[in-house]
Amino acid sequence: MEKMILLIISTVLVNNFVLAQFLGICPFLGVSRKIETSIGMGMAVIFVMGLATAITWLVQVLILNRFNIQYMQTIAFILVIAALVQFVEMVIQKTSPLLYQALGIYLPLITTNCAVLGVAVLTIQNEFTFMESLVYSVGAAVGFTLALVLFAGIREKLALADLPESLEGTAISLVTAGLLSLAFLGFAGLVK
Amino acid sequence: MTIIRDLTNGIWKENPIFRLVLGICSVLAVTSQAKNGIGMGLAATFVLVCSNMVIAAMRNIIPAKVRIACFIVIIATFVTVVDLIMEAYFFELHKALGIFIPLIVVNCIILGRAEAFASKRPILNSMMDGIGMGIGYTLALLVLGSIRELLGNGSVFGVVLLGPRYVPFLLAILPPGAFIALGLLLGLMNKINTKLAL
Amino acid sequence: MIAAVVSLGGLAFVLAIGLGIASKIFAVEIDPKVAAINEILPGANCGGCGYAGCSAFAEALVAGEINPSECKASGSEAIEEMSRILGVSVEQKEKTIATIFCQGATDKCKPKYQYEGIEDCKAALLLGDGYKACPYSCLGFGSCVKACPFKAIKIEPTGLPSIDENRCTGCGSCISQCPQGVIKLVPISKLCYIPCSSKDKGKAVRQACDVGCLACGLCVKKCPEQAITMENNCPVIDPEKCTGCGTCAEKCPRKIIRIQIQK
Amino acid sequence: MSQENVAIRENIQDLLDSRVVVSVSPHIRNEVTISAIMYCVLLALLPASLAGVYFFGFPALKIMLLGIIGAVAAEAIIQTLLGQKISVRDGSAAVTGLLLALTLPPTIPWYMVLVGSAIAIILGKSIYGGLGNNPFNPALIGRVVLLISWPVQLTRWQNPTYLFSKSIDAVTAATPLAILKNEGLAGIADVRLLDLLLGNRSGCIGEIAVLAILLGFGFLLWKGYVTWHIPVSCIVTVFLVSGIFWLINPNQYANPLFHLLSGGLMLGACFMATDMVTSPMTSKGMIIFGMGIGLITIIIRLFGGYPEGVSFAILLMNAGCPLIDKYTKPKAFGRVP
Amino acid sequence: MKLKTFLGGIHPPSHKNLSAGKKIEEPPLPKTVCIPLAQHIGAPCEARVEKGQKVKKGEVIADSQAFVSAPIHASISGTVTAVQDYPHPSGKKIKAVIIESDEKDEWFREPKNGQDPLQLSSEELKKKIREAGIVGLGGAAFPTHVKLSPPKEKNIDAIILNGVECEPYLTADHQLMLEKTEAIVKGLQIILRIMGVQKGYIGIEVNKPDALKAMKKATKGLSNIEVVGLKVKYPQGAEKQLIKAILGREVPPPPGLPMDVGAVIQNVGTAYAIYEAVTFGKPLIERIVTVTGRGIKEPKNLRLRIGTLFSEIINYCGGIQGEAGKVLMGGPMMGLAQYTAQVPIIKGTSGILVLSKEELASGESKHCINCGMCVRACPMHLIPSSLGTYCEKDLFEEAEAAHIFNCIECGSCVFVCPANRHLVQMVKYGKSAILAAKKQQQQKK
Repeated sequence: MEKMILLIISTVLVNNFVLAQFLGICPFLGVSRKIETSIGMGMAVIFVMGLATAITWLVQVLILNRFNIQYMQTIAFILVIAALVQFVEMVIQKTSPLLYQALGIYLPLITTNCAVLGVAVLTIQNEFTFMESLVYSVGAAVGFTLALVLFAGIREKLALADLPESLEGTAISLVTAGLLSLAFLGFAGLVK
Repeated sequence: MTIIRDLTNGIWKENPIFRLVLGICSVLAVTSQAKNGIGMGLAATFVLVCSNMVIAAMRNIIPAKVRIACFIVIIATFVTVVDLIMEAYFFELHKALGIFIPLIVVNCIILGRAEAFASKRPILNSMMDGIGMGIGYTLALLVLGSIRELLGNGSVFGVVLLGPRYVPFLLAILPPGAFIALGLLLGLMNKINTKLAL
Repeated sequence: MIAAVVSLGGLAFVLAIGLGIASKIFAVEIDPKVAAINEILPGANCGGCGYAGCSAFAEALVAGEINPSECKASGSEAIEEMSRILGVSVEQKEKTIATIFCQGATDKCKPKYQYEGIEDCKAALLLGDGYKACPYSCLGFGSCVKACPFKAIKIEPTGLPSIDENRCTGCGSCISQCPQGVIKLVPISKLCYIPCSSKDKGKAVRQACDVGCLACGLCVKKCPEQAITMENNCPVIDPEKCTGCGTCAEKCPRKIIRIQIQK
Repeated sequence: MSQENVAIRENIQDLLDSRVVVSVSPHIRNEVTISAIMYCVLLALLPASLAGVYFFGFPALKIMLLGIIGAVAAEAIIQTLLGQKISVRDGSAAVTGLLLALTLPPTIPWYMVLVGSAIAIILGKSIYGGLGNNPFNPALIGRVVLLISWPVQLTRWQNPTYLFSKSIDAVTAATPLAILKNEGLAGIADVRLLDLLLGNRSGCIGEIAVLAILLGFGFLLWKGYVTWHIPVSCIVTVFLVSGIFWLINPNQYANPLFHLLSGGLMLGACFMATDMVTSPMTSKGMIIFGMGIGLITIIIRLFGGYPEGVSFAILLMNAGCPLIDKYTKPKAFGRVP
Repeated sequence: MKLKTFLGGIHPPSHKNLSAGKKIEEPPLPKTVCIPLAQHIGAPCEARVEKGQKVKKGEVIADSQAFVSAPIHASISGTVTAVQDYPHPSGKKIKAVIIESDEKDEWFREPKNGQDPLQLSSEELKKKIREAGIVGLGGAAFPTHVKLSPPKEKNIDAIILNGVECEPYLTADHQLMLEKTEAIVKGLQIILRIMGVQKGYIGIEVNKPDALKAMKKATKGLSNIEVVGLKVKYPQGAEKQLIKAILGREVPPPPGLPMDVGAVIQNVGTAYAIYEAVTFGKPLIERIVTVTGRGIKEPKNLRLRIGTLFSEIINYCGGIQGEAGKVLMGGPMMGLAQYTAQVPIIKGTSGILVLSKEELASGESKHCINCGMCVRACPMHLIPSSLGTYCEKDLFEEAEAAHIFNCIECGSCVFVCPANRHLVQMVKYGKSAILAAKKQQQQKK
């Protein structure tokens, strides 16, 4: 149990996926213009990441390890994730338009979100058990969401600021992400 | 002529990092040292060129409906090739780049170029586009890597430049430094571009 | 080797069948325009445009919320094609540029009072028809400058905006933002116009401004081509008829008519 | 009077001669301006600064001057480069410089102060377009960048040397919080709370004299430029949370009063967290903000890698400030919630 | 006991000593009056006279068929010299009737003591009020008979007379309350009768102890009228804040009106005008105006004919001393700045204020520093700083979501803003832009 809690703290705060490990920067910069959107995206990522990691973990153990073809990991994982996301998207678009409005529209963005593939690969590299993988992936997604929502708040404020012309857009977003990452360094050492 | 234009396009006008701002996860992650930056850049270039060529060659065979999936498989294949090659011959580099080599698969530049360029053009042009984009990408990584390594470690490519009295400015090689350095560089590039446009 | 091919092939097969079935069962109707644009978009779902993936971007495009060029991952060709589908690209007409129909610089058109407030023409107009003696004058706070997407306008030290002919694309963004309506599009090859927008009679104009059109009607009378008509105390030159002879400019008692025709 | 006469009368500005000012209401304002606030903050920092000079001597004064000069110069230079209006006169750069200096150890090399103040101004403020646009507290950006870049120099502490004492040899000594982190409770057994209150301990230049800080803050409160909400909620949170841990196991966790008086908590809560630009606007928001700072501070102090967490806590809550502002809007008059 | 008040608000220096306690004077007849045809909220009037026509004091010169309107009367006797566009205190040019005096000052219909108003029916009283052209004299100039005719379903249980006069500098209402105490109380009784309401309040800030005392004395023995002393704070005299202070009720946001919480507010000046109209049949052709400010040589409280030009009045008060910085119609917080002194007094003019250059608050406007002082000052509990920024950046959807139409433009936020931001101008601009856009949309449909 304690290990699980430490795992969560580690992924959410200390080794935040976006701010410390540079995973999922594209959607982090892309879907952070509005707080509401960022919350929707965050929820979608939490859902997909958990699901994808569970399935890729099974694929790794049941197929790749069994047939000793670990080198096919990248291809297998990306296929699984892409198919899964598309599948989920289709299902909720049909079954629950409301949920689709809230989460579904972010789903395509998640396919190529390197955080999803990254977390799948990392759980295998770290040799996590199934439960650990699940906790790790959800923790990572929560960390992603936390950073995303905080960042969206700042960007909403920056949208009203008088920025220097050449820094407008991605440039200032990156610097701000840097300063946010700086603040998150304070959590260093929280988990040894 | 068009071939040369395709080549130079990616280096400045549509530089994948400074102009298009695509695929920057790996850029931020690996540029704490110039050497890693170059390694990453070359690996991505290899994948970019190969996948561009293969996709251009197969552009009339691949059915439009499942093209994205096909592209991903092709790209993933080359990524695996690079992964294996690097593990075999450049073990240190492979270790330093870590997870970001498999993540080339989801790098937006590669899929983007495949879709926007290679799927519509002949092989030679696509190759040139791949090389140009690759060079642009690698150059950007090189610049960023050199600056960060110089500030954060006083050296470039491991060669000490700033002397023993220099107290390394660690921020540059820590995660926040990556964001801030790239952000400021982008701002600088924007400034240069507006100056050029005048 | 065989294991790899078989297992991956099998995996792909299962996934493909699953998706195929799902796409039949869960099919949702899509606007054909959105679908067509979706075809062109890179499908990389990079999020660089700020929308949640390519299909969201396509929807935003069709809804007119965004410009095709916002897609960073598409090449110029793809962008052109998208514009074609959207019907954004208009037929090529003669190039027009925005032109300021007012010459009431701060030393020519005296202030009515000292304005204090937001530096914005529309907001400044809340206070008694603007701070200038002529109620039709350009206020010079640069609402047009802010509106121009090409940075073609700047405010000169005289207090009037100037427009860079090379940068202006004639998009008209500035026109909709100008509360005084002193900006109009003029064909670039036939720059013939009378830079005043006052609807007042001669006497009021004379009191308010040194360079305003007095609506004396000399130009209307003297034009050999009958190209000038008087509308609301404001003469208008029809560029179609104008030959650029310059008679009007010569006769104008205030010498404000601009004739510049490229032959 | 004929119609003509009326028209002419209208145009003759007999009384006002078109020099009269016209603007939208209201036509009077009170005298509080940004620069007035900034200079009052400088004044409010005076007691803590003087205490710093008293305990650490002229090096402390040098660092403070360097901080102010560096910040003002950096702002003037960067605004010239960016083509912005130069606004160093409003005093905000000086406040940033002084606040930064007050959070530095008295032994820091001079050039680091300059680098820190330049970073504070440039990264913390100017690239966002100047005062009012910045999401993070500039002084703390400067301090944290220095701390993570040059950890050794930023944590080299010394015992007070006193301004007029005969012995000039500085004795290296860790801060009470660092001792707590490294040696546990035993290390701080002989630390007297009165010394912490008065400032007779090692630490950053401006953070040691708690009484002087409170004096300055009282001045700002009296002036009405800040409200009590942030510091009080922050301090109370630190007291309660550390108190709970202390009650659970007094042999492992320090006394809550120790937490209140040591480190940069007071300086941070009174002067950094209350920075108007980067803190919430409503009193409800301020209380949440302060509680967040207190909580994160204690978490970092008790469980984190750094002995002190106030700077990070404030920066993190700065990041959350837009969210807090968004969700703590007051109920508009007459609106049913 | 804690004085009644509302939450928020500011304490500007009052400057009332300039004209406080000065008896209401009547200057000589104006030579010319310019009477604008738009003097109230609602439909503007149409002229009923022509150029060259002779008119007498109190004669109707303009009226409208619309319900929300009030007729306009000649304020002097003489000849109509023009009906033309003329500068209006609002800054626009608006059609006005210009009358040149024949210096006889003859009544069209001499006011005389008629029937006891308390014997008349509610409808008769309201008709008299409309005929007299009475509008709210506090500044908003809403036609009074309309305000006194709320829909049946609104349960009005309180009439409040507004004697707060929270605007700095102005003393007209204060002086009126001292000199015409009985008449005002009678006016309130007439309103109570019209509305059939049991309870009337007179709200006065405690910085006018003499007026409070006089009112309390005048209402002694009247169990249905209560004089309430209020805390000195701006904008205590704003309708919604006054209701909150006296009754503890919050008027719902627009289109909510005081009557939605059962209250009707009338200015003390209006009550006085109602008294005069229904008792003597005197139309509204004059009002009490404070002429003050450090730019005026001799500040005074004057009884002025509607249509008198500012310049004439300023001359009567000794002219301008020093350099005039601003000329305002109304108080310094909500008054309208004028670019010419040739504008006329209208029914809503409570004061003429000439601020000297030294009194002007100027200074460069800077970016918002998020200090929250405006939030604490806002009596409507809005966030003025973000409202302003939204409007400045043309983000009108956000501005509407932030309740821009709740703003009463009292100016408290600007008064306290350390960054000198023009928040009220931004909000006014935003409101006008949003309304214009809505109008356009409706036309499209």
